[in-house]
Amino acid sequence: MNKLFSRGSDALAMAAIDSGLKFYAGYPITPQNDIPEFLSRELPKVGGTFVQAESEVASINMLLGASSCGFRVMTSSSSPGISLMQEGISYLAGSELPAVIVNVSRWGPGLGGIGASQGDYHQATKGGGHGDYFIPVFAPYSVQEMYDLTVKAFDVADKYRTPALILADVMISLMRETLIRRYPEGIKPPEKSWAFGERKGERQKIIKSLYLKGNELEVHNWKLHKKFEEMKKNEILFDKYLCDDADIIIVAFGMVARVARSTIELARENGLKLGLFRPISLVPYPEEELFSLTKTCKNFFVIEMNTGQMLYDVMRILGRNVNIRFYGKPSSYVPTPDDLFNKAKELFNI
Amino acid sequence: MSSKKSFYIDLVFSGFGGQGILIAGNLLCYSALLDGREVTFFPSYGVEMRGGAANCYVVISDRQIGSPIPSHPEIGMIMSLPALKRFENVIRSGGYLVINSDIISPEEVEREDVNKIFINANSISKDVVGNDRLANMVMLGYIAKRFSVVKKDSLISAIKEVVSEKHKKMIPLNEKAILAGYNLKLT
Amino acid sequence: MKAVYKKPEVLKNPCFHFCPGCHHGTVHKLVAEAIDSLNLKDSALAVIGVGCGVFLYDYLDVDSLEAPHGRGLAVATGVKRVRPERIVFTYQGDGDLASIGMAESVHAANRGENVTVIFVNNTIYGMTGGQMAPTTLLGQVTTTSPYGREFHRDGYPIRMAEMLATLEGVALSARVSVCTPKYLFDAKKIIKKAFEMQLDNMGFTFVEVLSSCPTNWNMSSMDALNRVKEEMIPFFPLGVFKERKMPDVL
Amino acid sequence: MKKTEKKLTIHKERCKGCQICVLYCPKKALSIGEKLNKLGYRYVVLSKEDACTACGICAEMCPDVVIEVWRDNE
Repeated sequence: MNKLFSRGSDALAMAAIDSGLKFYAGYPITPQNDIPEFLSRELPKVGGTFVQAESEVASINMLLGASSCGFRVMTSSSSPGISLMQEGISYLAGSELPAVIVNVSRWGPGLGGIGASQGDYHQATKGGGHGDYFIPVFAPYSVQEMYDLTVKAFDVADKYRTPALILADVMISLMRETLIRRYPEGIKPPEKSWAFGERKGERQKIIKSLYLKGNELEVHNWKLHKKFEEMKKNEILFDKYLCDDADIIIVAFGMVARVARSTIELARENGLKLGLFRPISLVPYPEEELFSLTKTCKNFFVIEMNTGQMLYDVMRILGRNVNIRFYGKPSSYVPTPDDLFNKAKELFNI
Repeated sequence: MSSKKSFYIDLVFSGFGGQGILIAGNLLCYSALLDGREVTFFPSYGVEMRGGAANCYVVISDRQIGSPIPSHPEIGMIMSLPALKRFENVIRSGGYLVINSDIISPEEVEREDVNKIFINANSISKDVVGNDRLANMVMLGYIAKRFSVVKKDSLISAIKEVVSEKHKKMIPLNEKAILAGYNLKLT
Repeated sequence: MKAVYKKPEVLKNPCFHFCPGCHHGTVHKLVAEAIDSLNLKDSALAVIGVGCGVFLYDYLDVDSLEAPHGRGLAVATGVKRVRPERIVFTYQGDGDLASIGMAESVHAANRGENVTVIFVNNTIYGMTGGQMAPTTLLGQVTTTSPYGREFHRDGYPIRMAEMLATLEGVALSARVSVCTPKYLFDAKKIIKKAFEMQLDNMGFTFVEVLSSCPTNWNMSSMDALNRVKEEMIPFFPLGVFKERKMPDVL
Repeated sequence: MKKTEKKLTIHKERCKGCQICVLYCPKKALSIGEKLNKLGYRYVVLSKEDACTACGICAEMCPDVVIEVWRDNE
């Protein structure tokens, strides 16, 4: 076991290398620059290729090219750059090409700010680009998860032939903590018979997303949908912390969930039984797992660093028979454990 | 939840860029890791590249750490006037402000419900290593001892983790400055 | 007492956020002086790109519009086409203008849009922390070219002023520097001329200013000045590469 | 011959100590002082007042508009 004291962004980049990353393309944007900086230094050492593209539009399309040749590919950016990539992400999804896309999200809309934010939840989880598709989305809340979920994202991307997104945030990306660098034994990138290699007299291969004849696009769309249904069965990740006896369950992801852990301890020291439900895969969302909590708890407290995006999903899943309160903080300052505890008391009249 | 009595300490380090604020925070983290503890380090960041404010939070515990940003850290290592203004009211009641008195005069501090410790760190640094640039290490050495944050050996062995290859020859000087702070007796 | 040098009027707030020795402040001053001397305070409209210069509106008392990264000249085109009486200028860095915004920049120039470009070339991405730029010199170490820029992998540095000078739509394309008093006075004249040409509807005017970035070059301000002189100017020669004497005749 | 009246205004609070003015002062009249300003920089001072001719080059070169230069109307 290799125990390190690592920054979140470095953990993610190490995981990419350990997963066999062959091609990275990216463009400078704050606050994700640590990832390309790390990879420009380390990727060539293991025979991979690092390209600083002229824009995010170019980065994502470079991935489209490299992925079509069967290699593991990744790009990273931050919110405005991810917006520019949406065209390419839609094409990757339509062409069924695996790729890992990392969004160390910042605060928008527009140029916004470089502060902490979760304003990209809708964009990340509801497609983002045009067309009828979903891509898997993972939200790490620790440096270890920056590593583990990146490994996971590469595997899921290959397994379902889909782009996969890591929705990270500034806090998790910049903070340092202990990391165990563990690439699980036995995970191997699958053979990609669909990818371009040497042709060797084989049948012509075509990778595309344009389907004009008859109902072939409808068939294609249902095929993509079926993959999504499979992901719902197999790829859901979530975390529960002290939910069993909780009077109020906080629902949060990423950095907010991390802060909420401390809030829960603080609340319990003060006699208030809080718990935490944390979706780790935002797509597919752990709907059943969240809903099952309504058997023992009727109070849910959704906290996000936006004005209420995941809130829509939680309201849809939990329905109207439970008490849902929301606290949103669309600003660059991550709320402290005290802030969340005080909000819980205020919103639930304790 | 019953493990409340276990080890937990949170700190904020703040000053100007160039004073080695982040290096001090990082050094404490590496030392605590050598002691076998859980550690989180969270730096500030912004658009000003040089000068400007620099600060970081460090949390050290025996257990898994929740928020890397504490609501009200117990200890503040304060190296500039803007740093004092920013964090004076963040420190928890009964906590400690460890202040570089070569840069900040004691009357600038307004809080009454915290303990104030003044260290003329630049002067001490100049005395022991010949220049005043290792004031951060003097302050850190003092904090490590005064609050029993990390073991002395860990602190010394961790220096090589945060001093870049280019500045290897600075290691002995850093060690000297840390020990000066570590052995500092304040009246 | 008469002022030998005083703060330009239009420079409302000279407390720049720039690092010590950064030339952005100098370029802001030169733009402000040009606006003052041509009395453009009310007509000037800044289209601001993304980079360290993005806070120009905090310092210059002119109407300002922020463009997405790289899209400055598309945005400026939109403004100028519907408000031709405004004196529209963009303030863009090398990443903004010559990398992500290359298409917009080249096509605005090619259309001969009657706008002025202040292009700050410091061979690096400053605001994001020193990554390789399209203008980064061969061999230059940046955070994304840790082993030095190498042409097989990273391509050559782009000479924008020369490249744009080849386009028919361009009225003025020049490269200046502010690293010595003499160069600074030349730069002052050219920047003023660019605005004058826009006033005369001459077409696209482009001024590339070689600038230092001591922080991301990991240098003192003094060494950075020397680098501009000794490394940048030999690759990016100063001069006027194109100057049209007549408005677009076609 | 009457001595020219001149004045240098140094806005020390926005000086970042980059020394560009010190380098280009033809008379070497400027230097960086010992004291720190609120930004945390050692700022420029007119150390040889008599040498200064109020030529204005320091002010022209300063990236932060720290210096303003005045001379009387002869």
